[in-house]
Amino acid sequence: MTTDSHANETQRTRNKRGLIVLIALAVLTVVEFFVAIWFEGVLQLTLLGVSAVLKALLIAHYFMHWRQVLDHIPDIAAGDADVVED
Amino acid sequence: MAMTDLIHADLHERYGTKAYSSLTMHRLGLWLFIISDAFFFTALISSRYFVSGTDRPDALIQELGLALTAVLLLSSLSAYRSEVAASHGDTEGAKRWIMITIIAGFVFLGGVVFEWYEAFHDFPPGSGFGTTFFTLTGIHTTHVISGIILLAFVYRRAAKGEYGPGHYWGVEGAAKYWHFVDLAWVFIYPTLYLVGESVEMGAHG
Amino acid sequence: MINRDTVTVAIIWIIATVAVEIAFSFVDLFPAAASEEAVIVDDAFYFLTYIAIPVFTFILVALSYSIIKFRSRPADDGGPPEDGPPQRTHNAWVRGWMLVTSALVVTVIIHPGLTGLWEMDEAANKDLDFVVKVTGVQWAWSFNYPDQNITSPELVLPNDTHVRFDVTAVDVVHSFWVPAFRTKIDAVPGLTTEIHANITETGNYDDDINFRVQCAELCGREHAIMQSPVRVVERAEFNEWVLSKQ
Amino acid sequence: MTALKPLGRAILFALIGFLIGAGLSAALVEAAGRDEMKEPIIAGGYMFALIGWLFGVGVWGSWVREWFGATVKPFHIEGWGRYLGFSTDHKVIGVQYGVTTIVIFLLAGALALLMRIELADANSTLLSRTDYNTVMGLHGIMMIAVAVAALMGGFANYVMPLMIGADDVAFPRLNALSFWIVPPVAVLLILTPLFGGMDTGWTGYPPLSSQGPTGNLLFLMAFTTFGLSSILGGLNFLATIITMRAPGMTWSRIPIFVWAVFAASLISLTATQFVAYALLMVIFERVFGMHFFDGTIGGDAILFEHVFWFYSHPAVYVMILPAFGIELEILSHFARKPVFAYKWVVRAFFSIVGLSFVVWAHHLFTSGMSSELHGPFMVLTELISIPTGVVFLAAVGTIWRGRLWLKTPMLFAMGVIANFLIGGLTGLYVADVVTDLNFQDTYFVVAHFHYTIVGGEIFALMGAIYYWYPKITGRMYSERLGRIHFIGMMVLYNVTFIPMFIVGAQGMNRRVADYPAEFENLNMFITVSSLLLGLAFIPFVYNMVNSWIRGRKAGDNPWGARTLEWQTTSPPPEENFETQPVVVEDPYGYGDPDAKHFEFPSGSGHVAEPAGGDD
Repeated sequence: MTTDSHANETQRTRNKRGLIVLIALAVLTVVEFFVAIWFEGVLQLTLLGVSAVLKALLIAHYFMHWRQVLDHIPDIAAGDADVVED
Repeated sequence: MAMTDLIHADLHERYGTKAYSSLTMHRLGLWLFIISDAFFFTALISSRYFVSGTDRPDALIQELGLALTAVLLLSSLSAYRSEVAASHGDTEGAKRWIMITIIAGFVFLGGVVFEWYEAFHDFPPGSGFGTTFFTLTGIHTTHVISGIILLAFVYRRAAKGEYGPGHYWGVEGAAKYWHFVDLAWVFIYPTLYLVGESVEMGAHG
Repeated sequence: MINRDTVTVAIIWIIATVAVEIAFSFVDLFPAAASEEAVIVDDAFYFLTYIAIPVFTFILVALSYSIIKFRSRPADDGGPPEDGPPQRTHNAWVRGWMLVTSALVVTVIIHPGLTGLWEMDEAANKDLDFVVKVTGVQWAWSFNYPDQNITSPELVLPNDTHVRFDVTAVDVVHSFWVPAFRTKIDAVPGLTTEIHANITETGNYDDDINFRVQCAELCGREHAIMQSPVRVVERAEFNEWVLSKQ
Repeated sequence: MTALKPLGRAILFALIGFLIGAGLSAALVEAAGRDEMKEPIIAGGYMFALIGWLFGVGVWGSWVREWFGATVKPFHIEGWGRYLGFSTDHKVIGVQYGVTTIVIFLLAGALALLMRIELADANSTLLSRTDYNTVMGLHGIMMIAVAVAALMGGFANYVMPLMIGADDVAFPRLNALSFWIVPPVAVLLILTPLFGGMDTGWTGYPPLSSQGPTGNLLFLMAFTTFGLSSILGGLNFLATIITMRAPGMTWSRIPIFVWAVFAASLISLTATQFVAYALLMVIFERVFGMHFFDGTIGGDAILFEHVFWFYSHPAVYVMILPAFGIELEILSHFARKPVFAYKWVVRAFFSIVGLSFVVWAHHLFTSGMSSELHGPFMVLTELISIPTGVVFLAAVGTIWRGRLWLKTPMLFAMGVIANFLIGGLTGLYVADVVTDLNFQDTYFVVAHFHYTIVGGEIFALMGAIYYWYPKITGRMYSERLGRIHFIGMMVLYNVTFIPMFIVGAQGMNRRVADYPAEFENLNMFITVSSLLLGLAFIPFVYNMVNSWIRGRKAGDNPWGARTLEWQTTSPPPEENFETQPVVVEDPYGYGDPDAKHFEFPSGSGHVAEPAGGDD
């Protein structure tokens, strides 16, 4: 089995991190809500876009561990380092 | 030939009889599916701006939109916790958090059904905004439903005690899919509820 | 890198290119061009063809030469022939050549398009003589002349004028195309698109079928026969026609 | 007969599914108070029928049971029967895909001949205009399906895992699933004429496609389902190539065909979602009465064209990239020389993938989209000629000063170079805005894309069939019939399609059953030569069927090729290799006496005589 980058952490630490991320997401959502009321036009669209991308990154990074995929791939290609000259 | 045998021995040590790890393969497969689906949602969300610009009807229930977002974000935490619990061998915890996620999913569904019921009068599917509203929420809801079904299967297998440290792919996969459903909503929510200015729209506006 | 084979192919290539270019200069593919736009389109076509021919002949000459010169007999047991030389791309000269030619090709081939677009723009910005409103409906065209206040199923235009067509559709997507003018634009329901023609030649459908409005976007059952005749006449004749319609 | 049992069960389940879906839809329509009943019932019924079909055919027994925590029943059918049912072996699925697509190819070719007979004279004689549109649309969509699935579903499936030394694809059951949603597509398309036909062509532009007869709905659903199959296939191939390469098979040692499949899979994984959405929008318009494209209430009629071509342009690279891969693969093995500029070709493949996503609007030069977009999209489109040019130079460089062994696969591979050259060069005229204003929707375009897809891909497909025929069947095809097929196809194909350029330039538009009588002579000529082209496929079909039954045994490696798929028995055993091969160098070491692509671990029972390395 491949190693899990979080395997050594305790359940408590990881739960706590999840909670912090959730709070960050909640704050951003509230910010979005008021951005929609206070601003309009291109500025509103940009701010909403930035906030949504931030939220998506938080979810993808902390909840979905997207980096795991990258961590695993080099393992597979055994002896990948050498390159045939072209 | 000796080098070949060395590589073989090395591989055997790392992956057993196969030359690859099935966990990596499953993770990669799920991520490819998520990337593919993300393209679908990109088309979906951008079509909203084509079809109905940035105007939104004032008949939209803003509180409900915010509440739906909150429920889905909370369920993302519970899905995360179920995965953490499963990875530490805490079967009871995993079961509990999966169940909470499923319940949150049903609450979300209830919200959408209520929203649709209201929307049918204010901006029916045949109107400009109604077209995008029902398409976006409808397709997102099919993802929520499939996520709930997936979680239900995982719950059943968790109850049988099939998951533990090092072999909890079922929980992890279902949780990742659920996070993706949440992630899609992160973009759909501002697109439908927040962008632009609230304007009065008739049933045919 | 430079050996007898390369030299031979280079010579055949040059001869073939010159021969094909000369042969092509006698070819007249297109029907009569009845507007300035049509001339721009045809010129762009011929320009592209003249720069495409060397590419065409290069690949074909190299391919045919290889087939004739390098074909081998199989081994005695019917298996594959002996191996060829282990050429990859060690030669920096080859890499450089690949890069330079492909860059060159692109700069040359975008030239007629960009200048053509610019010329089209110039032609569209000339003084406008009048506007025709074109409406497509399954499966017929109608032409409205707002200045003259007439509507006609036949497109009649005076020679030596600059006309703008405002095109729209009622039901589904059609496309407004007069082959003699070369240009076309879709007729989209809910949208008005425009296209220009600086007319230079007279003609009519009975003598030349390219004087026709042809729907060029599949629009259902009768799409094939969604045509209207076009008549380009002298100014005086046009005025008479207008009077007869009013 | 036991082999047919799953199929019978699948049909039964599909019917039950249809009734359930239709009933549910009818109830919902009733509750919503709408009067339009027919199309929602068909759409709902089809969705459930599709699920029922899949359950019946084997998804239940080999997949869903596992979700319930039950044991999966292993089932194993030997002999011909295994091709008729659910199998997770990539080789069986490859053959299933291959045979299905070739049958569809021949059917769609027959439809093309029907169209040509109708076009022999200027008026509607054989077919009514509605029938002509239906035949034309079906020819289009069936050929698109063949072009997408024949190389990717058939040959990539069969050969790619073998080439990288894997025992199967990453997700064998998903692979089976993506094949088994193809038969419903065929059923829908065959039913289309019974529901009023389809009058939109394969592009299905709304508002026409959201108004016409119910046949349009069947076409839209079939296309969407087929898109799903393509997405799942792409996902599977990517995961396979990334994770399942044999030890030592580094990224720079992968056969060029595998790179082509990788690049094409990237496109089908991502871009296909756009066509699915474009078609869904039209389906929603028809079924739910939504309005995406109605300008009067805020919709946008050109939206569909943008979303549709955002897939459908990259889709031509899903067709042509594997064709390039096969072409270079065959050229290298039959010229006994390494693939020239291997790394440049790989870079070219990925440049094509990248560029393919930003050129879609060249299909919309006459659509009335903002004219500021014309220049940029023209330049971006013409940039594609750089990577394509690299592929051409690599092809010529590969055969240059080689030892050309002119077997049938090699002939077809060289046919690809010649034909795609014409297809590529005539692409300049349709990429150029100015000339495209004239050529858009004329026979010039018809001739152009037939040169790229038939001249490029179908010729490569034929090359691939002859090249891997001995590996797949274990028997050798008849070389003489193969040559007759090649010469007939090459000559008659060009004789058929070159005049289309001329007739298009002279002002004949496409997708018409009637045309001005002035074009009659050229069309008569095209019709006659197309009928002869149809005859050229008779030796092909006879050769394929006859040689599979009676051909002489081919041996494991009749071509003396060095890639891994030839280093096992023909046909390969179920686990592909008795022992895991280890890769030590790239497979194109022709001419280098020390070059060696692979090693089998010492002491293991090695199954095939080695090729290369010792000569």
